[in-house]
Amino acid sequence: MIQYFSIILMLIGIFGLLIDRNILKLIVSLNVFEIGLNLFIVSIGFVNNGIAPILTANNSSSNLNFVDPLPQALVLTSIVIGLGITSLGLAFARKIYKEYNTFDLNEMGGNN
Amino acid sequence: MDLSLMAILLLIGSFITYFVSRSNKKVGSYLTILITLFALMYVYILKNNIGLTYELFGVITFKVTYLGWYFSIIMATVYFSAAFFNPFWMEKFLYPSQYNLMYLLSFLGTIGLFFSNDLLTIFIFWEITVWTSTFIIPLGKSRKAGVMYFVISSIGSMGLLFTLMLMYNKVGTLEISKVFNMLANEPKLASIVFVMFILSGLTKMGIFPFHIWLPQAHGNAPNTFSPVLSGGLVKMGGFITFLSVGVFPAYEAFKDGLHIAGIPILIYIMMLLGAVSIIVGTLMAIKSEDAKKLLAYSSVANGGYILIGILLADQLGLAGGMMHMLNHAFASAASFLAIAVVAYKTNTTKISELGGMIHKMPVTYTVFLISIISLAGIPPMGGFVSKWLIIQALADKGLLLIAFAAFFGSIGSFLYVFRPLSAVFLGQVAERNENLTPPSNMMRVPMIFLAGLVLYFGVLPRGVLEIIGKIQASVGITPVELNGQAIMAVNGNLDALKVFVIFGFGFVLALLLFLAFKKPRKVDLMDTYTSAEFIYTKELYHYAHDFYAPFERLYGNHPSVEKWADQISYKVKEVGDLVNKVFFNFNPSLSILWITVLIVIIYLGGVII
Amino acid sequence: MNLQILLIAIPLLLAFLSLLLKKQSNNLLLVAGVMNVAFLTIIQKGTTVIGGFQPPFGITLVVDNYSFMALVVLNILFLTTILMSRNSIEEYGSVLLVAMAGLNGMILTGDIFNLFVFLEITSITAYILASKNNNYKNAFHYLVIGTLGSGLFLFGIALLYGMFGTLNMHDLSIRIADVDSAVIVLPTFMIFIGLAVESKLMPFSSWVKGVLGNADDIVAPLIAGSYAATSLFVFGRLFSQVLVIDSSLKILLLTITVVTLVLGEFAAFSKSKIKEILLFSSIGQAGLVATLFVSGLVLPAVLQLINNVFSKVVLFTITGKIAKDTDTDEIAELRGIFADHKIIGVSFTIASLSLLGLPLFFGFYSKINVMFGLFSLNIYLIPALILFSTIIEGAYFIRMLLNLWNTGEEGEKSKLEYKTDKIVSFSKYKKIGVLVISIVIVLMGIFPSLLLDNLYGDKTLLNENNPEYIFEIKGGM
Amino acid sequence: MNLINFLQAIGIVLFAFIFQTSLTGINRKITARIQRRRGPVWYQQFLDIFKALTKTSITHGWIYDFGVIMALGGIAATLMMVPIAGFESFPGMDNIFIITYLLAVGMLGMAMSASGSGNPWAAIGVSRALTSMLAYDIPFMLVMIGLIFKFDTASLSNFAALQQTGSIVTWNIIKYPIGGFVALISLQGMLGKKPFDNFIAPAEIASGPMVEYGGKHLGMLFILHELSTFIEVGLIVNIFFGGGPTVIAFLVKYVIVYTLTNMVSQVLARFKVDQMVMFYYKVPLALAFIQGFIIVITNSGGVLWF
Repeated sequence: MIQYFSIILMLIGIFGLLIDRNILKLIVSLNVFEIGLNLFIVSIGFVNNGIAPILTANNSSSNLNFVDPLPQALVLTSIVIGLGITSLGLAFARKIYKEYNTFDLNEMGGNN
Repeated sequence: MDLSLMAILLLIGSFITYFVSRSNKKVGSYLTILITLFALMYVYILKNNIGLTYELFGVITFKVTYLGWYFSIIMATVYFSAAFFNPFWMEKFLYPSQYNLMYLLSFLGTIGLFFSNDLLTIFIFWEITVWTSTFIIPLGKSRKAGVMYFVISSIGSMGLLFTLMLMYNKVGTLEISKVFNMLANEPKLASIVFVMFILSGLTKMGIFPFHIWLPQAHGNAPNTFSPVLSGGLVKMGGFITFLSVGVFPAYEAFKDGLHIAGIPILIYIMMLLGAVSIIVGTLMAIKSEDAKKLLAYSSVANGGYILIGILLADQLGLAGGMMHMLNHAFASAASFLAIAVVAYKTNTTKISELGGMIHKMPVTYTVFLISIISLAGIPPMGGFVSKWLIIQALADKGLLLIAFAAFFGSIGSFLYVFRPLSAVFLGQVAERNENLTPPSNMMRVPMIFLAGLVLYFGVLPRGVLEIIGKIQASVGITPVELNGQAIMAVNGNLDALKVFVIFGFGFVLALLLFLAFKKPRKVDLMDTYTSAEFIYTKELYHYAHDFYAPFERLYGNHPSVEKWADQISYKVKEVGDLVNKVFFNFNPSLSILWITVLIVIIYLGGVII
Repeated sequence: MNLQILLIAIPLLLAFLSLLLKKQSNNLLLVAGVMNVAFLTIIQKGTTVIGGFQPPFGITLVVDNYSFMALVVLNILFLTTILMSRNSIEEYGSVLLVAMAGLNGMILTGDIFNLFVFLEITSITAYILASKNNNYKNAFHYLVIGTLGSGLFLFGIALLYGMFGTLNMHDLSIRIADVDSAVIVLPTFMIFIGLAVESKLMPFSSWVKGVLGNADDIVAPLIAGSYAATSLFVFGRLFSQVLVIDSSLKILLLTITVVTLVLGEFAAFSKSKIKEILLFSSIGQAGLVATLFVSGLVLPAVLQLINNVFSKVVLFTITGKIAKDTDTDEIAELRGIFADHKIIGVSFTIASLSLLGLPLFFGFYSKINVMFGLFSLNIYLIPALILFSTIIEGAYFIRMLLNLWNTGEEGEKSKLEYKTDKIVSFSKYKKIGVLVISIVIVLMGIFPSLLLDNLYGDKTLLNENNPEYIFEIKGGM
Repeated sequence: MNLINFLQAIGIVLFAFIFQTSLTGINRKITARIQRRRGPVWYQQFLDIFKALTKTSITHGWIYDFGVIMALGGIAATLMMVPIAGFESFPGMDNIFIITYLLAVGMLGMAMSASGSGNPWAAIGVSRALTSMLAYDIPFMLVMIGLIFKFDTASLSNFAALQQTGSIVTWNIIKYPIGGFVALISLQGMLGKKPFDNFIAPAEIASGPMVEYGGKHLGMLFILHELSTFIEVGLIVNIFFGGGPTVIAFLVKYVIVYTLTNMVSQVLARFKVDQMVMFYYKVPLALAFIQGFIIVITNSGGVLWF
């Protein structure tokens, strides 16, 4: 279920990228896409009735029903990267606005 | 004598020439003469090494054969003769040292090509020759010509490479003598290989529809390089063509297929292309306003003869084709050199801007006369002997369409031959050319040398036909039959020496008659019958422009391959622009759309499958 | 020896250092470049395990024949590029250091998620580089598409992980070999998209025009050289060994790559600016290399890739400088520009001719290998298309070369007085750099065995390629 | 080849000259009668030639002289190879292609000389003459290809001998009427008779190539013209009319063919040069192809395609 939801989120992001001409909205769309993606990755590691994969005094056997810890680790990395990209994109957006006084790609005029 | 050594020496020699030219271009250009002379002698001595093989860098293999020797001698002679003109053009070139380097490298490429023992070696040297000569052509008047030359040569290279790879994949060897053997029993594969392989020959020889590069490249190349292009590099195509019927078992492979007048349909089509080249070349040469373009188109027409002769692959036709190659090489080199002399002195090659050059340079005129009537195949020149052989072969086979083209080209050549003869060399001298100095002896030497050869082979063709006979024997074709100087053909004999003697006899008779009567009075060229008009402007009185106007009108609206080629190039550009618009939009969402579309395709594909 | 990690660690370390020592950042960059090349001479093949988890669980760095070759190519390219264009680095030294770390990491890593991380690091540096000289709009374009691409790449990784439960490439390849390849169609394609964006395959490469078309003499050779080489090497790693597919997807991928090849050449033909010609040619070449990788012809692909990137570095460095100094890269305005710059011109010519695969140059060797490889697969359409595109390629390259060397309009003799009045000055670093590369191209063209013998032992021209020989990723298992 | 051959050759040339010049004279008279004039005496042509030869001439440079000598020499040499009633001064040299190509040497010499005079009329005339040659020669040559293919020989005397085996039915003109017809039309062009005389066209381009000539040059060109006429008519007689078992038979056929050509010429008007090319490429060329294909196909047993 959560997987479908995350894929829908990704599609919304792509849809936004497709139809939007506004730079800021494009960045938001990218973020939506990434969130969907991250949710999807997390959902891979999901195990029904799983428990946190931490060896404690109570759960000392490795045969227990742990959720997969790796996707969570991956998502952490991914989120960080997403943050970096978003900030870079925003920096570009600012520079572009300085140059063109608009956020709309159509109004900047392509040179082809 | 080691062939690999010679290749290395030539390579080193060309780079030495380059560095010498950097400091002193004159000395460098003299080096090109010396090096080509050295190579000519070296190749000549190689005749004793027939059958030996050599290796270079582990990849390149050479074998000395009569075929390679014959072609190399032609090529070396042409390069050597044209090299005499290099010193005069050093001042005119933007990059003289580059010219010298490329001149020698392309020479190396051709020699290597002719002695190749395997297809890869052929390809390597083919490409070397192509790109080196590509850099010489734009030093002249046109960059587009260089591009066109390269592109059309690339089409040939493509065919060559395709053949090479295909055959290696099938046979596992690249040695020329072995690689095609299996094709005799596989007509389907053979037809693909035949077409792809001969494609390279057609492009290089300037056979229709690939003839468009010749007028462009020959016409616009530096005057010193046009002789090499027309007399030399075009003959590489002849070499490939020979391989494609001599070594390639074409007749055997297609023996069960459709035949026309005893010729397999595929070979017949190639011959028809040759026939079309003759006609197109002739008609366009008649129309040309530029002497070099005219000669270039005549090369197209003569290429057609060579192609037809070689493709006949029999006793007479092959001998005729092979000999025509030699005759055309020397004659066209000599005539291009003669035009080069004119251009050197007058700075133009436009026929209508010239006239009366015979009064300024009689030797050049004589050379031009000899070479160009050899191009037209008029006795007693070499071109006559070879054309006679080809026409005999055609008559023997009853190939009417091809024969029509051959005759059309023959008679048509009288037209275009006469045009520069009359308009460039005869008639009144234009005012601006009044004070021309005679050309230097250094220029006369190679021209006289080449014209002498043309005449020599027209009178005493036995020597060259013996070599051709050996080439024929080496590929299992009955050698051309000789009896003294006479060539014994099926339908009759040709004794070129006798023809020459009888002609000489007639000439002496006429001369005696001429001398027997009163000595004529010398009058000026402006002092002629003018229907009682007074004329003072020499240029206006010189009939040079639109020489065959009534005839040209008949085919004025002909379809042209040039336009067609331009259209192709335009179409490619259009596709490129479309790609640019569709895939390289500045708006990122278009790309995203494509990505989405592809994902959907994949997804649907996954669902359906 | 844990030298492998140093290839990544040192640039990264110096990158942090360079933030502190702003003024020294360019020197630090050179130090890192030289050190990386120096390491390569003593590096040993093998696997390094990072973080103590044993493979296939932990991250591994792998140096086998393939990645060693890639590292050699990458680091030499990178070093020569920054040496030749050191005056244009400006304040981008730190970025380049990070880029160096990321690129080395992409090649070294044996872990597919780690690959994603390095890919992102490199991409970010690429975006920043692309924005150099106020080229923000195009950089943003690149950013959007690049991010989406790498997002899809990550999506593919996640799917693979969900299916096979492993991220180690070698482990993954073993497991994939056991299943029907139809199962992995979707993840494979996602990963393909991710890499295609970086490797400039059509239709994922719309960013290239804006970025390379306005890049200067450091950005252009880096993106067309080092970045392209790395992403294609990674592409080869994944698609010829890990995600070996043999289904209708392969046909689709081949279609995409071949279409890229042909249409790239068409587009290049239609252009009249040097940079645009070169960038479209890069796209076409990327298509060719990707085609070979997908077909499983690794050695030819690697040779072609090497030929392409080295030539492109020379071409883009020169063009970048010309465009920077003259404010134009329109061929018609630059007629005869090489008349004053013979060394530059000769190098430019050699690089172009090598790209065309003409003999005496390394490109000939790679072209022959490509053809032998393709024909040995008994397919004829693709080689025919490649040959066809070679003709178009020849047309525009020769047109460009002849016009840059010779002066005068059509119909005029090529003379000095018609020369362009645009003035360019090349630093001696550039002259030496491009000359050395072009001499190497010629030497390798005449003696191709030099390169391969030293890297792989004896390997003669006509030996059919042998993937196992190159690939030994064992991922430490 | 020994001295006898050369002496015979001179004899042939002299004979041909005298015979054809007389015939020209007679034909001038015939022409006059057609035009309802009295006409000159039959030896008028001789008088014209000798008068021209003895007058003082002008020259426009060495090529002007050389061209004339080359032209006359070439034509004379060609004539020496034409067999007359089986008689050849140089045996084995009567190959049709050698003769037709050697004929071109003479033509080229004359063209060069004319152009060398520097008179544009001459150049125009030469341009027309060469264009006409492109028109009339090709149908003729094509017919020849067919015949050579059929008889496996290109020798004129062999052609003649092959037709002398039986009655008139073995003549090629009877056996191959289409080809014969084409050859006769071509002959009309070769001889420069109306309607194909645009390259001389006296009233139009002042006699074209001949415009500058006078004195001995003109005389030599007259001789040249007679000799080349003999060659061309001789070709047709040898190939299509069975040559001649005897000299008399040969000459009778010759006179008939030549006179017929001349008479035809007198009732026709002149074609423009492009009209002439179009005409030859429409009718005679098509006929020549038809004739050729008939010969080739019948000779290969009806199997051209297999």
